[in-house]
Amino acid sequence: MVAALWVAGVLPLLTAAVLLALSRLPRRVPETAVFVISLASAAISLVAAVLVVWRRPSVDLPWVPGLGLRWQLGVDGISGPLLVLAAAVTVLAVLQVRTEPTKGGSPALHQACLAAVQGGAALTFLARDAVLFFVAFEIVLIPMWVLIAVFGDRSEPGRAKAAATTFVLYTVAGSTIMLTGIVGLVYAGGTADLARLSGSGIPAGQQTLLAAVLLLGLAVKVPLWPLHSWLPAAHTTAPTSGSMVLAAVLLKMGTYGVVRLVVGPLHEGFARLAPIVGTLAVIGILWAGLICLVERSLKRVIAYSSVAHMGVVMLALASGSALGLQAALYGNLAHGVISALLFAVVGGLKHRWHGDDLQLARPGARDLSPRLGLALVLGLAASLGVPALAGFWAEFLTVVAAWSPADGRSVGYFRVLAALAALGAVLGAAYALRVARLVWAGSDTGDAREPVAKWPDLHAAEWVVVSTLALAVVVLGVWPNGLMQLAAPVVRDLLGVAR
Amino acid sequence: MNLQAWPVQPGQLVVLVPAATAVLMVLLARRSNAVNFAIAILGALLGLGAAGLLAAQAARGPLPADLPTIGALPVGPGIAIPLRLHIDHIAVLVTGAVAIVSLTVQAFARWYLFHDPRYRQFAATVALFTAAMQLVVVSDDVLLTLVGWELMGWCSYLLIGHDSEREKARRAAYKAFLVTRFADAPFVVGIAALAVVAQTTSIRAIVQHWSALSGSLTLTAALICIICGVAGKSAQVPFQDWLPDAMEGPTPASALIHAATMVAAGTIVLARFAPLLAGNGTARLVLAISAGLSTVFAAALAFCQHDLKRLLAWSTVSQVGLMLLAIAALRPGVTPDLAVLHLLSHAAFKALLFLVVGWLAVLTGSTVVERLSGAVTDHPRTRRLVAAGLLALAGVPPTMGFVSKDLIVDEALRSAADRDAASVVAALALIIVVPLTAAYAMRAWLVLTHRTVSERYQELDVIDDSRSVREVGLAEMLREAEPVDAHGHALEPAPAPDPEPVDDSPRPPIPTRGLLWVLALVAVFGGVLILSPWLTVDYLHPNWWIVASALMAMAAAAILVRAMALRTVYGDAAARLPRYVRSVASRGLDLDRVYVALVATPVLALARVVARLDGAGERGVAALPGAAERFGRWSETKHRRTPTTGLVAVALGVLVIGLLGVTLW
Amino acid sequence: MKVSVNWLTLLPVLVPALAAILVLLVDAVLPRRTALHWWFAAAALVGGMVATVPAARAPVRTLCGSGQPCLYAADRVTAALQLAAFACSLVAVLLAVPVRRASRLTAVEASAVLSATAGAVGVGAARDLGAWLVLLELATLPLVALVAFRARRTAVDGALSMLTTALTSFGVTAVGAALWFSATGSATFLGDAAAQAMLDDDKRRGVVLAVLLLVAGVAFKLSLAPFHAWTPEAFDGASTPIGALLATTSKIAAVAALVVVLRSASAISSSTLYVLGALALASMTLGNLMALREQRTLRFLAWSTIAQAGWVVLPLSTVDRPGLPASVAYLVVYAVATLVVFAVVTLVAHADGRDAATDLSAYRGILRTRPVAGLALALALLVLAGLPPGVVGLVAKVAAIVPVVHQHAWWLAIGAALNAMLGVAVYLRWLWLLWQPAGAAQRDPAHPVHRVVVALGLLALVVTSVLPGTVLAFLR
Amino acid sequence: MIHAWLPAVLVAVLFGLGLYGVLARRNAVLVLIGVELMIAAAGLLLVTSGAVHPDPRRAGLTLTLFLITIAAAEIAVALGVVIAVFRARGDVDMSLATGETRVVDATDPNIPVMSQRDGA
Repeated sequence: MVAALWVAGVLPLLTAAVLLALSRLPRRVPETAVFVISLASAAISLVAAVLVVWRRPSVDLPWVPGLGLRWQLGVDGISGPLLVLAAAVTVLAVLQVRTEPTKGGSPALHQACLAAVQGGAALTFLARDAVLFFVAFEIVLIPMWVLIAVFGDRSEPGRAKAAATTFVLYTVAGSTIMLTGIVGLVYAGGTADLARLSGSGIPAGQQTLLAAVLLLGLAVKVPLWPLHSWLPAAHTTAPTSGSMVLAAVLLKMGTYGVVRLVVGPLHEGFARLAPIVGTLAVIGILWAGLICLVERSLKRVIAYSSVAHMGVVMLALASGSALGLQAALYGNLAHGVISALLFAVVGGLKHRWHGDDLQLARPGARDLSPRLGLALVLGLAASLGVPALAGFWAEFLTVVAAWSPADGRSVGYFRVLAALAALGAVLGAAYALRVARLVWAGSDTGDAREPVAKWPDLHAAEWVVVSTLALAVVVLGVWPNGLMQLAAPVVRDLLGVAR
Repeated sequence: MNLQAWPVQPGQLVVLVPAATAVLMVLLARRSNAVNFAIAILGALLGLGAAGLLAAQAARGPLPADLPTIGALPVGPGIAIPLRLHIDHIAVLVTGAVAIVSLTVQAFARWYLFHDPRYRQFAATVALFTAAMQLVVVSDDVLLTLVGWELMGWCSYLLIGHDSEREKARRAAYKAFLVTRFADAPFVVGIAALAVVAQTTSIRAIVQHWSALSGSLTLTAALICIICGVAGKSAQVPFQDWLPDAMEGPTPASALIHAATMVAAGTIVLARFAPLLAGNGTARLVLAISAGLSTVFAAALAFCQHDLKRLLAWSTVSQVGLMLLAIAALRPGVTPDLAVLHLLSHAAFKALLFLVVGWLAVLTGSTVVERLSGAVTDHPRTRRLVAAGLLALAGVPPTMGFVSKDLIVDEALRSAADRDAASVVAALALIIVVPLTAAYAMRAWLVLTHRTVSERYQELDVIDDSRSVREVGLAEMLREAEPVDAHGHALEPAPAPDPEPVDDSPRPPIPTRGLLWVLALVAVFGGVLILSPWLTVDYLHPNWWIVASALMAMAAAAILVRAMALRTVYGDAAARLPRYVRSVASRGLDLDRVYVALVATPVLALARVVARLDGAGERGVAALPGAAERFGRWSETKHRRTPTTGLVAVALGVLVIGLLGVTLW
Repeated sequence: MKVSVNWLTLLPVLVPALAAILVLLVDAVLPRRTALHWWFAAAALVGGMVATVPAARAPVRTLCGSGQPCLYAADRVTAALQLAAFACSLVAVLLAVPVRRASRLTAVEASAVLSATAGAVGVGAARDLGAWLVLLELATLPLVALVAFRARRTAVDGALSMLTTALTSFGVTAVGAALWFSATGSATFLGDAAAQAMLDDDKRRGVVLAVLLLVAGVAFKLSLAPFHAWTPEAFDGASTPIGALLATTSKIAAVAALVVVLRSASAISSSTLYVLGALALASMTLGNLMALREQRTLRFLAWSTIAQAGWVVLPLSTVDRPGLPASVAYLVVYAVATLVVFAVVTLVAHADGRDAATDLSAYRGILRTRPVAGLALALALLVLAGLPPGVVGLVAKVAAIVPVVHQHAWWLAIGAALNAMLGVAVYLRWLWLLWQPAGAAQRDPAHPVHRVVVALGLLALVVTSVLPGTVLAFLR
Repeated sequence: MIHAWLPAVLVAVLFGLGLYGVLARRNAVLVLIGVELMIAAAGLLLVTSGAVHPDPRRAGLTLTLFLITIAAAEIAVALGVVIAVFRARGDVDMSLATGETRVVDATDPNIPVMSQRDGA
């Protein structure tokens, strides 16, 4: 079973290396071979991830003795689902690349980047060592940078590179600040073991300081308002597969970090900062929601909606109760699936439209390509929190959690936040339906419609990608218990020890 | 048949069957309409069967009160989310009504939307809608209630926006969802507040917990929040405006939304919380004011509508207001069964009316007064159905509408006698609305049965023809002209009398019409339900004075309307009203513009400001590399690349370091 | 006074020093054998490396007077620095082998390289003020000469700039040394003389000033801002192998010298050492900002060196015990990565002409045209930026930040974090070019020696990235 | 160091003069002289301190000798470089940027243009 652990974490990185080497060969490697290799690797690591979650093996090997850095890998109920999500979304992203012709570079490089991102994310979720967590956290940056800069939207010269660089710089700044926090945490806690960190009684004052530094760093990745401005540009320019991975994998790492490094070990410090975090989260919800009402670019709308959703997750975390933590974890996962779905659909639309400007009048997607339309409307519905779809549970439970924050937080203030978050949900509906109205139902006003050339509807691989995600959205929405039960013991541990 | 031993109880089936139907239809969406219809109708029948089983179960003995769904959510200490169902007699009745209406709508939709390319989506949405409503009805968990509640909102969005080629339909759908969602924000907060203190989301537990704290301010606030949400879904003041716009949806959708499901859901939810409301005068007063205003205001507007479908829409607002008034006038210890009774009767007659109007609209092409005027006369098949529906709507004895409404009035007046503020408001509103209802029902009847002007002219033509003499010229006579009589009329053997005109106008197939007849029968004779042991209604001691005076008022209103309708072109009593009144009323008093001005415009303006700020922030971030580069360039000019500047820097560095070191120490 | 001498222990210094003389002798006997000199120098450096091995296993010391502490001492950290210095010089020499140059100067150049290496190796082990000064200058002056030897216009300009700065710094260092002696009364960096002097109010300022002046003097070699101005000129002027030497061996010598001073001055309060922190931040910021817009490869590398020097010094700014090893660790990683970059630059310069290598845009598409060199360059840049897949660079940055955080010097940590971001921006600029489509220029095959060096460099980077422990083993 | 104030002042003055010389002179040779002054200051300080701290190894004096030796070596290298510079560009002016040449007479066509960059 330990092998599964390594396969889940390291195989994608090896695949990335192999693909990178292949892409440098003087002779062109057939595209199909590249595809098969990357798909096989992603699928195998998905299987391995499932096995890991099921059997829960763990590994502990020294790596850099001087720093006390160890290969300490394992999963629990919080990281397991994220691990599987990362692997699954990568499988889909690999498929997605197949449907959209790669522009700007070789397919091998594209797939290599995806594999590397997956490897980094998997290691992030597998890491039980705080410093290893950081190292894994950084792995995803360069592949993502290449994905955006090299394979990104070429319509405006230089934009892709600028967006990619902004993304990397923002994230590096955040993660290096996080590193200082981690080092401080490890020093104060006396151990780098994430599981044991939450039990180490760090004095309250120091907790606050460490929590502030860590949150400052992680807020970039989450992203928490006002540190979100890298996100829209990155999403808009990234290729579809990149957007999917960015939304479904990378953003999860931020919140996961908050749970692992801040909520657990720095319980008191986090409690002191919770009102600030909650406030920023709610501002983020409203802010992003408002922007989505007037934003012209469809991809940017989806990107901003990510900001809003992560705001919900952060608010739930800030509430500090077991309910809040569950809501946050669930919301995190749900957002991963939903935004991956939306980006897959929107990427397909952009491809067919040759642009994603919402101001242009277009015929409705529901008639021209029913599958695409169905997937879009499903994604939007999930995003606005329609029940029986993934987005609902987190949204409602967050309001409940914020209404009754854990001890040490101002109840009155959090209730105001809860009410504002509920209002934010209205904005969420407003912008999701704005998109539905313009894109799904169509924005052309002429009743006598010209016969429009049908776009190709979703086909083959694209349809597999979209329908899998849609299925996941529905399953998560109808049956939330499984995941919550998985996380429940960990949540109790995280909060119970500190109490 | 031992129902108790089934792995899936009928109480769960009523929700599961329609939901499964919807899923099946989505999965098989590429198949033909016929297959789809088969699934839909089968699903609806099964759903009805499940409701029937439930009723059978209830008739036999005690219900399995507590049913699990997906299992409790393990969300840790502090709160329990059991997610269970609770079946009581109210639930049994309402699930039955919902199942019947749903079945009728499914059957009717197949006919109504026969050529519609989106029929499949429509049918699936209707099934899902049904499931959601059933969930609300049988739910014992605020979270489940919210699931059904929001799901209905979403389905209503899909149904209203069915004809999304039309901008108006898109807008109406958007508006409906947003308004209800906006009202849901306080609703969510309200149930969260209740659940948090009770530490559970089970409705019965919440009610039990809070009953001990009936005076608490939190409770009042939470209840008002919930009322707010109910007002949104049920289109009560101040959220009423989405409902008439929702008439952009196909008629079967309107029937579903208005009759048994979405707008009535508010009544069910409030009925669940009735014990808490009964003890809380403030919340009831708020409810009474909102519902009272709605019922009167909507009835008045209904009278003025130019479009009969919108008339029905406003009447829905008015009727739901009635149900809510019944709850607002509740005294402690009294069950909200009256409201549920009215819900049932409203479900029957409103579904009937909508579907028949839809039928007529297919025949005449529109639902405006001009087109529908005299439609019933032209198409006598619809006559009895319309009559049954309108009579029940007006509350003419002995229809079910009469029974339920009269009992509400009775109850409210009784409570008002106790000087309960909410009841006084409710009673006032009821007194006004009873004749108003009769008036608009009468108006609709007169319009529909109007013998149109063209028919009258035709009759006149026949009379005139016999007298007029046709000029016949010589030339015509020389030609081989038709033989004519002395008057110049063609000398033909008297034409064989026309065969009895065959009414070959389109009509729904027989089973569908049968279902309509079922609805009509329920609307007329459903009043007997008060005799059932499932409803605790005090029908034995009616105040005959009240009954009589209400009937008098209704009769007076009807006569007045008849008088007004005399000598109007379309038999429309409202034509006597000034034109601007009618046009403003048809636009719902232009409240839409007020909404836009008060909410939409400021929010959009704010959004633009925020977007601009965010754009500035993003540009600022994006400009940082440029700024760094500029700094680098500036700094490059300072590095003159000469050895001397390097030396100056060294010297400065030594001095600064020395100073720092010595001083810092 | 009797001083015991263990020649075996002194071998690491003696081998290159004697080899430097020997080269000149050989040249006198067999003139104009260019390749021979370089290979001889390489052999000597390998020999020096071998001689260092005992010190790497266990601390060694010699030149011990009776009852006096020893004047030559090398522990694991020192040995690591010595090994690194040898390795860097070796690579520089290997890079220089194929480079065409005036043959009459080869012997002198080889000799200069060897003597600079001897200085770099010795200065870390010297515990005596005089030897320290001599060896420090021995590590510096040959380099100035090496830069000047290229005799091109930019080279002499660079040499002049470097020379004057070096001399001034030496003046400052000399005064610092004199102050040290006058304040502590000891001409060695041994014992607790400094600690004793710190107790005396009168001498305290003297000691602090002495340490700071010594630091300022060495800071020139490390090219910390504001002592950095010579760096771009010298890098731009020197031939690329010599540039590699300047960027690595010279830095190693400086750090070795600094380590000697700071070890003996550990009694000085941390607030004074924060001056080092300020220097580090200033260097990072300035270097990164300037590199952000630099178009010429060698100047870019110079600015990068300045920024990296900031990272090297960062952990030293704490008196924390892990500070020294962390600094050395970072230095080693930096040296490896920088050498690889220089190797690639040399390879390109040698194959396509220097003009083709000195502009950043020349590296467009190198990932396609020269995959191995391109990958090596990319990985080296990533190591310098501290981003995976250059894991070792990242781990080194972690190691550098750890002592800072342990001291709760949050301002330093945050400043460093922001500079990490700037650094990434710097290296991504170059990295971006590697992905770009290449121009249609004719590519000549690279010299085999260069190819081998580059390939080995790539291998080293890969191995150390997978197993960072191999480089950072002495962190404990 | 009660008796050593006079040498200390002298050291400061010498160092300051040297530093001034380094900064103020544009001719490289004069800069070298400035550096020599600084080293002389260091030597003086060493000698003084050596007198104050009696030491069996005569460290102060030894160090001074060391310094003088190093200084000599430095000057040797430095003059070599200066000569190389003079050969390469005809002057040893330190205030000229890299690649820049002094303009003696703008009308003289024989003199290379200003700011001419060395290609390599």
